[in-house]
Amino acid sequence: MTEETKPFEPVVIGFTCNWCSYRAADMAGTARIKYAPNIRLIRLMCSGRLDPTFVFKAFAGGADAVLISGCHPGDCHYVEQNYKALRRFHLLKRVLVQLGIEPGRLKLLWASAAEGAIFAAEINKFVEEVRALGPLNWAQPGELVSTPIMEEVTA
Amino acid sequence: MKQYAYYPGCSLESLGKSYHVSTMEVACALGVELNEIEDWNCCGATAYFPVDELLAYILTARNLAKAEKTGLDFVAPCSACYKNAYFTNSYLQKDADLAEHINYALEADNLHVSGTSKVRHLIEVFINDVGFEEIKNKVTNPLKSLRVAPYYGCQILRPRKDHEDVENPQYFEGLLSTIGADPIEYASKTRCCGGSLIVTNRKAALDMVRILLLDAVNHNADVIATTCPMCNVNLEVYQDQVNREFGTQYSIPVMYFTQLMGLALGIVPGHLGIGKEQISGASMLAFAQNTKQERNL
Amino acid sequence: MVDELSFSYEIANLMYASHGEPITNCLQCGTCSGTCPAVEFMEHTPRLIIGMIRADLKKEVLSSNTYWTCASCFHCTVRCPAEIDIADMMYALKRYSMWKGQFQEGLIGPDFSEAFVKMIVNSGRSFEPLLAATYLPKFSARNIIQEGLIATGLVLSGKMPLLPKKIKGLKKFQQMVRRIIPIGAPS
Amino acid sequence: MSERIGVYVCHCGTNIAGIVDVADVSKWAGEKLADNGVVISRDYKFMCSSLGQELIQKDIKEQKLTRVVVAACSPHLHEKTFRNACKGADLNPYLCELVSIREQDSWVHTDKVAATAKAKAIVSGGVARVIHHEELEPLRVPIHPATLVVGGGIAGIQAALEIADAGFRVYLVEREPSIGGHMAQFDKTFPTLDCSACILTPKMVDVGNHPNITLLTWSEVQKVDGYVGNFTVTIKKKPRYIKTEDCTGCGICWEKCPKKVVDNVFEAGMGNRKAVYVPFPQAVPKYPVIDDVNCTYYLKGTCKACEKFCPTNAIDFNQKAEEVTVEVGNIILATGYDLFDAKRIPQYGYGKLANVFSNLEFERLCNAAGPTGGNIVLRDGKSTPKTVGIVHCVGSRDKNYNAYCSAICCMQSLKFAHLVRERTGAEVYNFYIDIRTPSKGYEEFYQRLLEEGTRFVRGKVAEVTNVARIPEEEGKLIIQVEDTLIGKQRRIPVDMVILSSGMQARHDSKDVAKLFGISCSADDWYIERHPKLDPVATMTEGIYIAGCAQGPKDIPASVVQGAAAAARVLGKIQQKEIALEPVRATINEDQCSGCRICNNLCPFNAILFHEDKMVSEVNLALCQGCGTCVAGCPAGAISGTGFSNEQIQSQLDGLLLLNISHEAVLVDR
Repeated sequence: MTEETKPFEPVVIGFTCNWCSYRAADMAGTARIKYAPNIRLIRLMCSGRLDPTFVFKAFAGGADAVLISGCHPGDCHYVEQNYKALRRFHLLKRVLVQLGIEPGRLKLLWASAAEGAIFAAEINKFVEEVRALGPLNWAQPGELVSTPIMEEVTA
Repeated sequence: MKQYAYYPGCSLESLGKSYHVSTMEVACALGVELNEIEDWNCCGATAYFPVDELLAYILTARNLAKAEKTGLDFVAPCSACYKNAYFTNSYLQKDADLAEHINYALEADNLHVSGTSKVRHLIEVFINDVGFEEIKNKVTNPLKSLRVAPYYGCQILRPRKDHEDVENPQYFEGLLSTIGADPIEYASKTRCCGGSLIVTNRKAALDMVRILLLDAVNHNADVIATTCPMCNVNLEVYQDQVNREFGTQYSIPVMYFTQLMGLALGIVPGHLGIGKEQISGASMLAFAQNTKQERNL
Repeated sequence: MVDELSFSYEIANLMYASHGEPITNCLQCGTCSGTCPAVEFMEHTPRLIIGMIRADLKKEVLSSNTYWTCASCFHCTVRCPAEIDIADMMYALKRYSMWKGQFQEGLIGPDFSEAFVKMIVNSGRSFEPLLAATYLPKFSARNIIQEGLIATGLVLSGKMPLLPKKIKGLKKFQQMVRRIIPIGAPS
Repeated sequence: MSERIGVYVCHCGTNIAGIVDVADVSKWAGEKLADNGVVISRDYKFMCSSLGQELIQKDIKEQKLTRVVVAACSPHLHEKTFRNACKGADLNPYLCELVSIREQDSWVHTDKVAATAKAKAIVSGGVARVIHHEELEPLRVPIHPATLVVGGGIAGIQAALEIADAGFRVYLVEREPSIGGHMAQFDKTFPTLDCSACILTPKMVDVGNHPNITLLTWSEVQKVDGYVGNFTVTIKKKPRYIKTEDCTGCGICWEKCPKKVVDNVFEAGMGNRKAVYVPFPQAVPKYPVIDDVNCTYYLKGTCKACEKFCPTNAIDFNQKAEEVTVEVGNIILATGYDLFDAKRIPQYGYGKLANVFSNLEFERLCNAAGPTGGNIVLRDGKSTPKTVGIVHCVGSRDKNYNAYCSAICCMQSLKFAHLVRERTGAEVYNFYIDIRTPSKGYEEFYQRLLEEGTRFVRGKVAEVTNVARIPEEEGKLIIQVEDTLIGKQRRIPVDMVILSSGMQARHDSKDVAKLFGISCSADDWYIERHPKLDPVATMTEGIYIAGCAQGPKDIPASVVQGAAAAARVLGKIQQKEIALEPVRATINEDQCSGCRICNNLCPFNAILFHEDKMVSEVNLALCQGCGTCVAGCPAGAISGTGFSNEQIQSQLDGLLLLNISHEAVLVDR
């Protein structure tokens, strides 16, 4: 995807919670805190909304890494849904290994609405980690990978 | 038997001899085994950073590396050595770049340091690993009503911020009460003794020593207890000069905390290097009755 | 002049592994100077020195005795509300001034440090009597005599050895030192 | 391609255009995204301006747009604006998508090429997503007209009165036995120096007598259920051991009570109270409380002096804590602040050196109703200080404690200085880093103090000690500080030291925040919805904040916020009903296998299972729209409105359309 001459620029997809991490991103913006442009955010109402399929779809679609972020444990706007995200995160890591994807390409980050600076710093760290991992070498992105997996994983 | 990698530091070979001997005595009385790091080198003290920071770290790193080989905690009786070791250790853990530089140098001595062994001050070992209870049980000769001014000094406390209380620590007092003495509460216990200024800026250092003596004496301390050879020398050896400079008549004995512990544990004063002071610790000897005449190591 | 690094920038860089905050964060509140036990012997208070560095008053700063009067007790460092490692900054200034060979005439500190380092590099250990030689010349006659008295006292009490010690692995030790920088290399 | 999409890229002045090549983005969208249905793409200086909105509306009409994507600021700022714009042009507001290229792009990146590439990706994500949007109607729920106000300090009192006066029910909950808060403890208020009690007590009395205010003192909120418009709040009333219906507040009980207790709350440890007590004479309500930790009866089982002497038999030693539940539509949190504990700074000697006082102690000391009847004396209770040192910024503006400025300490210290000089004629020193007087009449007050001859030393106090070095220092407290204006360390001997300790968030503010479902800042203050434009609302609909709970502030500011929060609540009540985002989950019966996995995933028990049909169903009234069940359903039978799988997955495709390489070349897929 990227030309060899340039340093490898990973594409990172970030799933954020409407109540904490998405607002953390807004906070980072308002405070003009700079971070790597490699990340693109998708807003969910809650990290609990994260369907593992999305993660596989992201990888299939050419993302080099995926960030899942939600409210700190105990702070969930919907009481306890971030714990469900946590559960799915661990499940996902296992499956990724089976698929031959470095688990380092998936990151879970708790960030409250106030933690813009932390959010930005963590993104930079993550992007560097992924840069070190190099592009996700993945035969040809496609449904054939994501669909069969989703049955096992969801719930 | 608890084991440690022991780093005496240069001063304990010369000015701090009595600290060294009393440390050894007390250690073996409390079942603490201090294995001297073989062929250690000077840590650079405070006089080294002015010349080159990295080199200063390397000097300490060499000793740390040797300690790491043994897999034991690194123990220093001298506060300055302790502070250098503690920070070299924590910085090289935090700072990969620094660690790389250090290890590049250490290679020349086929050594490697990764900051795995913990750095401790001697007094911590007695207080945290042996514990007040244990010590109490071994005290045969409580130093009843001996008013001791616990002098912490700087480097044992600072610039660390992560220990119990930077401004008003209590563990030294705790140790002194454990051996039956009564520690006095005085504000200057963490004030600086002047350190190496005694050489580089005599006037300043003497004034700093004076204030410490003043505060201790005003609280009618019988003796000042120290945890560092540098402090000990400044407070003891230079009392004459302070008196000459400021027209005071201070003459208060200064003892290493290990010497006082030794007395309480019933070790004969001679074996604790007591009697070699510039300012006679004779008054201490009063507390040394019923010390075992024969010591069996 | 333009592309030359500013003095304040140089000093900031010199605080190599110090994990404190940059001096640009200084509030000029004076906690450091209020705390410093040696301040009355300094020509400028630590806070003022920070101000002077930020104003790039290189000459004035280097010629001040302040940083050589710092006892490195780190009391300022732990109290600084901006979490600046002031004592470490003083070290940085000492280093800088020694590299540039620019410091106040008649100070003992520089010679002492130099000598101390040389000695360590040559023997691996420090040894008081040798050191004395380096700073006594700068002492007043009165001080020298007092020093003499103390020394003899120490020798008699067996606290002051008469011969310097050397470490066994001195060769390798010196190779190790050479790997880093020539400063203070074995003479 | 059935949808006709319009893309609108905002410059936001230079906020976006400064980094992102907006023209290029809109041009690119117009061309490259044409096959996705983009029929028109424009960039404009300020999309949110009325002109910008008209631009969109014009296109909707003329270009027959069926979808609108606006690339501008965060949806949390302007989503409503653009949805309404669409509505104005008879396009269902939910067919409009606002994507953020400011907070999440131009403001956080420096590389123009990369930022532009990212903007394109974000836009294409929005386009891909908007296609799957569907026409929605907001859910309308009635708003309960009653309001809960938590905290009976000046901010809470103000809010409660405003709402009650407007004719609506208010439940005012206070943890202490009386309302009044910190303000009731103060002597004078800066800069006017009018007596704190004199201006506060009338308001307290109003609260006590107000027909629309239900006062619940000595009570704490236990549980909060429901959502904006319909909260159910459970409140625990701690036992007073007094039958309030019989008590006349005559005061005989605390007269007769034999047990003296040091009052650490109201008198800040400076004075005593009895085991049965009212915190202060003007307390509202007038009923006392029996302190069952110290009461002799509860300790030894005997005494009951109060009971014997009570003329109306209002004492009831068997009273138990009771729970009341109230229905409210909105909630205002005015829980106030805690004082920074000066003991945390040992070098200031508070707690060790007798004559070092905290600011609250001093307030009581110089309060005519206080333990010394307003005499400013040393701890010995008799000698008057000849020199007094006032230390500013204690625990504030200090990264070792609280990094922020507590806002009130400067003025408070000036007030103290004035009172000391006025009452004792003592020499007063103020030790400050900066003097901050940024409000009406404040700077004038500072000038006045200067004229009065109060001494000001610019420097943060390093330590307060009793170690005398020279005869003049004997028996004094010595304040060691650098006088930064002359660059010298000074040791100033004084008789009394007053520490202006800063404010910090309530020790339990995190728990309270969690209880009400709002969030705290790094310093544990409650976070407002917008720091400038929405300072009293929170991220959670129906929950408002006022006073120091939101951050350090003085009395006028607290009153302003109390009133502001009340106005916001009244506005809501007047609307009678509230429109909620129609973000809900719905279950497709035909696809539901009845596995019931979703049932346990829902924390609001919004999913019920029909045994008969063997399918689950979502109760839209209870559903909060988190979408966890949608993600959890193995049969994919649940769809989340506004956040459907299609919407998210196609946004994903859109975002991944471009890679990040600095040439921003198109990915061929």
